[in-house]
Amino acid sequence: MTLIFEHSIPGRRAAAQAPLTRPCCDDLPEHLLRSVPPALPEVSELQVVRHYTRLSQKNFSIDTHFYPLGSCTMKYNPRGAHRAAMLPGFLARHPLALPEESQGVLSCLYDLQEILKELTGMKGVSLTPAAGAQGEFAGVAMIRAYHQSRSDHARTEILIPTAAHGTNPATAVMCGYTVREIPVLDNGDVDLDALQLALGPQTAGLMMTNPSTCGVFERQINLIAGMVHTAGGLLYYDGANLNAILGKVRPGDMGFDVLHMNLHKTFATPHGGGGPGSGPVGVHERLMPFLPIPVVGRNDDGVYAWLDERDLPQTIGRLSAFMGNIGVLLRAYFYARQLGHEGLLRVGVYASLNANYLMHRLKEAGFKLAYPERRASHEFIISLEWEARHWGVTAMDVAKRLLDYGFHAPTTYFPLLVPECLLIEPTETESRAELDAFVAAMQSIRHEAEHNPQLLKDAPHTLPVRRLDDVRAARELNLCWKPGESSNQ
Amino acid sequence: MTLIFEHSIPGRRAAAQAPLTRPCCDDLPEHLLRSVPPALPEVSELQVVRHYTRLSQKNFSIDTHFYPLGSCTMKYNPRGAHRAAMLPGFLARHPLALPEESQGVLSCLYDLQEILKELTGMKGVSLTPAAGAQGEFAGVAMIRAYHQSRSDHARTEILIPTAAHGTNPATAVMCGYTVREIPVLDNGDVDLDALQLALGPQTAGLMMTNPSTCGVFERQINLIAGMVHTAGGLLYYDGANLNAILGKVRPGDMGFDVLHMNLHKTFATPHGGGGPGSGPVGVHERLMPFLPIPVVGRNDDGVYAWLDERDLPQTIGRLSAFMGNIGVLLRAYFYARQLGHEGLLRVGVYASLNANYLMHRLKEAGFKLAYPERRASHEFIISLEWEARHWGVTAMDVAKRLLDYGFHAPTTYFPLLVPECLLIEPTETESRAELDAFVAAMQSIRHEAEHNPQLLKDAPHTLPVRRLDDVRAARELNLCWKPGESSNQ
Amino acid sequence: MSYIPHTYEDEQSMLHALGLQHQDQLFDEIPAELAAPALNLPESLNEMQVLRLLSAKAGHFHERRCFIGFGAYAHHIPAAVWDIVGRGEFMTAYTPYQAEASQGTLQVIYEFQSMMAMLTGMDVCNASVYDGASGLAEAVLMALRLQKKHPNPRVLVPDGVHPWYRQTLRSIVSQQGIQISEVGHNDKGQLDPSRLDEEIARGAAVLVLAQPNCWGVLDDVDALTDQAQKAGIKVVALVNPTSLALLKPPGLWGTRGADLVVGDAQPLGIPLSSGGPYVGFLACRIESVRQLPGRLVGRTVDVSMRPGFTLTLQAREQHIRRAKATSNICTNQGLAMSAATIYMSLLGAEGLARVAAVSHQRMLELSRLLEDAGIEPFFASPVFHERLFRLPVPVQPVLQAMAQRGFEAGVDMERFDPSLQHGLLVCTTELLESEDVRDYAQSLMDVIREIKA
Amino acid sequence: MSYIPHTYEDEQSMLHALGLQHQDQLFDEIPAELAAPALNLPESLNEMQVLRLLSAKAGHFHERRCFIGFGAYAHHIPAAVWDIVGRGEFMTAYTPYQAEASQGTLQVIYEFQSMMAMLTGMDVCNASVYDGASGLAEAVLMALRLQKKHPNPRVLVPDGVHPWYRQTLRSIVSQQGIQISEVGHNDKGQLDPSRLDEEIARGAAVLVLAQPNCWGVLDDVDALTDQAQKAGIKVVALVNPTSLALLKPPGLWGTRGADLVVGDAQPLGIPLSSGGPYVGFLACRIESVRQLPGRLVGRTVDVSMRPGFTLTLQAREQHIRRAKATSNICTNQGLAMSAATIYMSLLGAEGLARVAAVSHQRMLELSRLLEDAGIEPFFASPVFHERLFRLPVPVQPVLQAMAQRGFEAGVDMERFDPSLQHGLLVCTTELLESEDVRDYAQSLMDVIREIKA
Ligand SMILES: Cc1ncc(COP(=O)(O)O)c(C=O)c1O
Ligand SMILES: Cc1ncc(COP(=O)(O)O)c(C=O)c1O
Repeated sequence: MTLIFEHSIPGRRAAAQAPLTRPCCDDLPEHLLRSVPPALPEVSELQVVRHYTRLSQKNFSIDTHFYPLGSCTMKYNPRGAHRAAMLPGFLARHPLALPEESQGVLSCLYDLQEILKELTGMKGVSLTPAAGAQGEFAGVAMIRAYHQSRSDHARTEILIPTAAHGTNPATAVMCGYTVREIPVLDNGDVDLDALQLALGPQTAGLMMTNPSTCGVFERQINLIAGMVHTAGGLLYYDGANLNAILGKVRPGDMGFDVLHMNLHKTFATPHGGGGPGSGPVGVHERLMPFLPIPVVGRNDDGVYAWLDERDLPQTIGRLSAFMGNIGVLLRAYFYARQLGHEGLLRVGVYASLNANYLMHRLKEAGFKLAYPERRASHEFIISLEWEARHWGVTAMDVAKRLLDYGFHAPTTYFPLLVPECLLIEPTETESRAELDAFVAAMQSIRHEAEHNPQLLKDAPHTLPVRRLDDVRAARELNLCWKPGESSNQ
Repeated sequence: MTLIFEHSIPGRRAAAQAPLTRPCCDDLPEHLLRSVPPALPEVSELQVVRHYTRLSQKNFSIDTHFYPLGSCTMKYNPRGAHRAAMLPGFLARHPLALPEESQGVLSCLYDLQEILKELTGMKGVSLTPAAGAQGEFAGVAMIRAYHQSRSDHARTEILIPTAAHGTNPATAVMCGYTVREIPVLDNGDVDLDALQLALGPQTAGLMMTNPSTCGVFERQINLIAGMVHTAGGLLYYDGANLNAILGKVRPGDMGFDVLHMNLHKTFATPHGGGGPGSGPVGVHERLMPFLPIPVVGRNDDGVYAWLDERDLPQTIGRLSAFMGNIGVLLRAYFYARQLGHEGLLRVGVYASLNANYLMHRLKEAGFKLAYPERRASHEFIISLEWEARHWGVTAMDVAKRLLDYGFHAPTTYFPLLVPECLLIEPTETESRAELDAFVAAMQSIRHEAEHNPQLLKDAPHTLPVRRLDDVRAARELNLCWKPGESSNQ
Repeated sequence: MSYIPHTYEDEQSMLHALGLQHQDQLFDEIPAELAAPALNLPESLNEMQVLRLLSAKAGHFHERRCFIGFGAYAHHIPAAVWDIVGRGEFMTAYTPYQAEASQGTLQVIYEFQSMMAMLTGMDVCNASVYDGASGLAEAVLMALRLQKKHPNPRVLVPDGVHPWYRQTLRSIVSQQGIQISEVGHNDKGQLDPSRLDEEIARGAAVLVLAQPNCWGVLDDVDALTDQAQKAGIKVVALVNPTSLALLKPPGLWGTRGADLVVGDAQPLGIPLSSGGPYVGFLACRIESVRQLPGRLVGRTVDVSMRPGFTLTLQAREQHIRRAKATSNICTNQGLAMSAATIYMSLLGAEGLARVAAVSHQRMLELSRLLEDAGIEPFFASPVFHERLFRLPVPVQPVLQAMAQRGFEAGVDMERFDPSLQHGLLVCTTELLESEDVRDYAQSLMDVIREIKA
Repeated sequence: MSYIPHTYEDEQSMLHALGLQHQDQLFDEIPAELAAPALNLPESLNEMQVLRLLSAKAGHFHERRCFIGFGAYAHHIPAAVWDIVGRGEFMTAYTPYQAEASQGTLQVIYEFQSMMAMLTGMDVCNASVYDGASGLAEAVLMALRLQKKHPNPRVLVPDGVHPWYRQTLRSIVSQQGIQISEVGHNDKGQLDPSRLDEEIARGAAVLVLAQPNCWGVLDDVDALTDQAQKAGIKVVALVNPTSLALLKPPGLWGTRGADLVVGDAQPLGIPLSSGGPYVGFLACRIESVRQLPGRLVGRTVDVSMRPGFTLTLQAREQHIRRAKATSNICTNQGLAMSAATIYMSLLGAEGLARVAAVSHQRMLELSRLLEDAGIEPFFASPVFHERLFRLPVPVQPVLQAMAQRGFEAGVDMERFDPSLQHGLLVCTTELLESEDVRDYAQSLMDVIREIKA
């Protein structure tokens, strides 16, 4: 490990990359200027290329490894979509360019809105949210705007099943709501009695995903929707799990009033080591006036335009300075057009097939399923509680050991309600051979867990670093390099 | 190691990549058709991307490692040049497109011809040769054409110093000449007495590079040129080593009649794991009529055109179907324009500085220089003869051990005349810190060689494979995968 | 089934292993009445066809000369940046939750944090938020958390802050009932200190200071920072990172420095791309780090004491703290952040200063040409590479006519503020040569003449 | 000093270590009178400037509809191909001399060899030669080596072999005094068997057979191969690899199969790029492998018996055998070869067959449209996706007029052979939709009408 700063030498420059001279700028008031330049690295172009190329090789990624990270839908990210989004005509376009000169990109976005409406059964879509959590924010803000538009000010609470993703409660709070959690039964379904008890005039809405993060389909969704609506609340659909049911069931048809989609999951846009994503929101008719702006509209002459607060006076407003992550939206549009009708309808089927097959094989291999009676959706949970108790190995140990076998670990310790859990999502783009190889690795690790648990506890063994000390990281905070510091290796 | 074929399953396709249907083509005569499809792999797009991405990570390369491979000039390959050559307007152009629509690319090539003339001191340049060896072929063919045009049919022999690269004698033979080798003295200079003896009416020419592959500048070049010319022969300059003297001395001024340049060395175009390269030829006035076609010409109206046999009736002809490696030429043009006058004149200086510095430091570290009295050019030779005799480690052992230290090995056993040699060329784009790290590794290896020679003999230890059995490869030839075969791992 | 690797035989054998006859059985827990209707979706295309379609849609915008800024800046992006960022190992990895298998991404983030801390003069920078505008909202929420017991949690925002930033701020923080008051500018386009005094007197917890502001104008940030902090107000600095190669880092504004620094790192190697993805950043003092939203990478060691990196202080984040998190942000703008890191490495402090200085120099050249032609700036203040000019004619037709000539001529500011009638906001960067600036000035004069006639 | 990392201090300290005062001393062994004069070279530019310059030079050729073939074919190249090939590890590596540090490149080559062997029906294929034309010369030289004791080392080449291939062959093999005789075609554009008989009777060692030939025409290769081989002549097959997805592999031609197969793999994922880099290949029987020019990778094991790859049979090559090598080739077309390997992996046999069939189908569509309009092919023979039409007017003005309409309409064959007066060679690939073909036919008719008028 060497930091880029450690390659730095005062006065060196990657000379091809900056203007050849530096004008003096003596019109700028002296007291507004900086007196000491920032200690950015002073390195050659080769040093930069070599440093970051080598760093990249230390990553696991879809392009190099099976990555069955539950709830994250790590499917193949088509290179063609990347090519499309990187077309110079798209890249160079300024967000404030005249709409006359932006009809191409606007028409893509408009078409994408239409496709997303059709796939979700919703009436309106805004592509603006930059990721799932921002989509949730937009959705809950619309719920709030809806109640307020009806002067229904008593609704201060959002209900959320305990299995839900952390963004759900965090979002509700950012929107000024209090959160009440609803328990989940042992079979993975929401506890309807508890839900009934929780509902009331204070209920603004219920946030849930279906299939849930337990990896099972909420069978009583019709009942739940009825209960919430009867209580005057609205239903929010966390679309992170849309891949499971794409083309099979539509949130709009299940009674949801609003949803977000994670295009960086279901629509195969790359996750970029942390983003950018894209989290469009779709809404039922009654929430349409509140959609976040801008939205792309088309007039009768087929001319496209950004719609803003003049067109949608009740909008919840803007969520970012411009128009969300257009580069990501273009990738999603590529994906939707490439798959088309036939392809989009197959996604959920094969995602489910792979998950159920993998679940079945792991069960055969001796692993304990969290919901053994249930059909898996696009993902499923195994619990290592038994192994932890008997052999002293945790879900984290198994996860780390999997890295040694060349597989990215599944999601660990989420959802929180299943002890020592691994949430496993293979996605539809992995082959049966890859799934079988994963099962073989898990089998082998289980064997090691019984006979040599220390091997797991010390894992990983073959990566650029061994197990890292998280506690120390938080206690002896080192969040940025300081001039003069060496990486000590 | 898994072969792409082993991921194959009958009937699978990367469906996004082919036409959606297959028309029947029943107009094609049955007996001309193939009855069994070729056993190309049947794999998904993700499998392809993952397979080749992972394979790539098994390579050393400039972008990941210091690569001091003597005679190969492994300098930084600018990403900007790649971007330029990959512009869709360049990539899509058909070689037979109308010249009216190709003025842009033609003007680049024309400018590049001019720049190369200026840098080499030559009167004419053809960019056609696809690599150094093809440039040599063109050069020697022009020498032949020259003598024939003068009805001087007695000249059947090409003289070549023993230090020369293997392409030199191989080329001479391909051009119908016999080769006579000229010995090199202990100080790296050509043996002038032997040369004098060899010269005669049968001499078509002398091929040499200067600085030579011994890494030293041939000081008597004026004398040599005089001797060869007096004997009626011509002088060929193997431009593989042009980097050493770029902007300092020009082959044309040294008396050479014809040369090739390796743009994939001196002009920083990437070597691609084996090519494509580009080997333009430059000629003295008297060889101009014989240049290989096409050459780019410009008329008085500033219109560019491909010149062919109608314009150059004495041409040696075409060397490839179209016009050489244009994508490589565009990269070289980018490089020349980016560096410009100032930058091009510095290349040789810093290449020499790095080589002399590294040579000096290795000498200090106890290594034996092949030419200790001489200034290094852009490269130099150390001999491990002493270490081989005393500790039983060979140049190959040291080379393999260097890989473990994260450095690509220098060129081994070339030139043939220095026993147990390493030919080391750092290039101008490596930093002093990188050179120092290399010296430290060499020091450490030398220490290992003394105290634990087996460590070297077993090297490499940290790469995807250990030392490979070359003898077995040649004896039990396995040059292609056969359906049904498994990679046995 | 474009990217699905299964053959018919695969599918059959897998169903067989599950004891199923048909794929529909995989969905047998879903109530039948919920089955999706026949959907109206476009037909499948292959890669070649979609690329042909999208190439036509993309058009030739890159060949136009762009004089628009206003929060998104067209700088040269070295080819190496996206060549490296586009490597599968960076582009197709998830958030680095498994640290040992993500040291590449983690180290890049750590380096980004370090560079941004140095550029802003702060102790810590997070690993990105969505963009500058939503980042501003996060910054304001954070500043309010730092002011927990404040009697009047009002936020002061100058009207020189980009109007869309102000809108975004409002849509986000108003959900929690937070009050925002705008503070007007003086005739130099700067935040009016006396109006600020009045607002301070009415009680406030947070002040946003934009340097430069959305008209390119530079404020006297030292005095304003002191003025606010003396009254117990937290100062959130909103900056363009390119400008920080030349301008005083917010960490050094006034006596104590700004409390938070936020902005969009788009100018550092991120393409305009019609508006996104960009990459917001938020920097603070180490004392406040537990209130910072977004991811953070810390340096630590492995069991054999080798240095390495890991996500840290996750107890601030939604996946651990849920309803009590500092923000709901999860996925951020990782890849754009990586691009900014590589960009800064390639440019270095001197390179970035050259980019800033040449960008600014072109504005000086343009100002001179326009002033010679009788076109004056709206505000007689120092600016950074962007300036608001008062045209003798309405702006909209000028933009259209300039577009015909291949120029993206700027922004009609009247659209955002009626008081800025005939105001054309123009920005220059190093992508424009002096010749482009001359062409622009000439064309602008021609166009105005035509419109007047 | 764009890519040189040295600072002034570096340079000084390094010179100091060498005991030198000035960099000129590094060159003190070079006779002073040889010092280069002041050079006339363009000024330095930065990356941004060169890219702007070259973008303008590149233009918009990619938006034209291309109906030219004649040895270089515009097929769709999946985005993944050059994204992977452009990775630094592939692109910036040298020839894999250090096998252990080059397993990536070596395995790709091995896979290429395997795929090409299967496609051609031969045992072995080399790791590329420069292009198809120089490859043909190498093939002929190799065939002659295989015929060492032949009384009459004459080479027969049909005039249906691409004229620039014939020129290249001549420039290369004529250096060694080898005689080439051209064999004419019959009125169907095929090699005339009776003329071949005559030539065989005059004695020959090698026959080149192109399938399809440069006019797209398919020959009766089985009979011709038998005819030649019966007379002790080695048959060199010259093929378009895309066609081999449909057509009989040369390894199965006639009773014994062709002896050598050569061609250019450009259609397999290599961009047209004005003519190069392309990638020649040369395949043979295992018995002949020691006469094969170019690199070869073999599978072997390491000291722990793990499988791995290495360059093998290097004793054929110039760096070992020098004057006795099978060729002077050293650097080959590695990266293009890697691209072809990835292309073939993505397409598979079925995908490649679809590419071939659709490309051909478009030609059938075009032929029908043109014949309806009264334009007949020159040769009434089966063709593969390329055909020579006889226009009622000279071709050159047609090409120019079609270019105005955005078409690269084909090749004027009269330029290469006066007997092909008014001959327009047209090629179609899957890049063209049926609609493009209709547009082409319509435009062509319009243009001809205008020229006639
Ligand atoms: C179930 C669920 N909901 C919401 C989110 C939040 O999405 P994002 O990370 O795009 O903000 C995620 C992603 O991690 C998720 O898995
Ligand atoms: C001294 C010398 N001459 C000639 C060549 C041949 O050049 P190429 O490999 O481009 O054919 C080389 C390259 O290896 C070389 O080093």
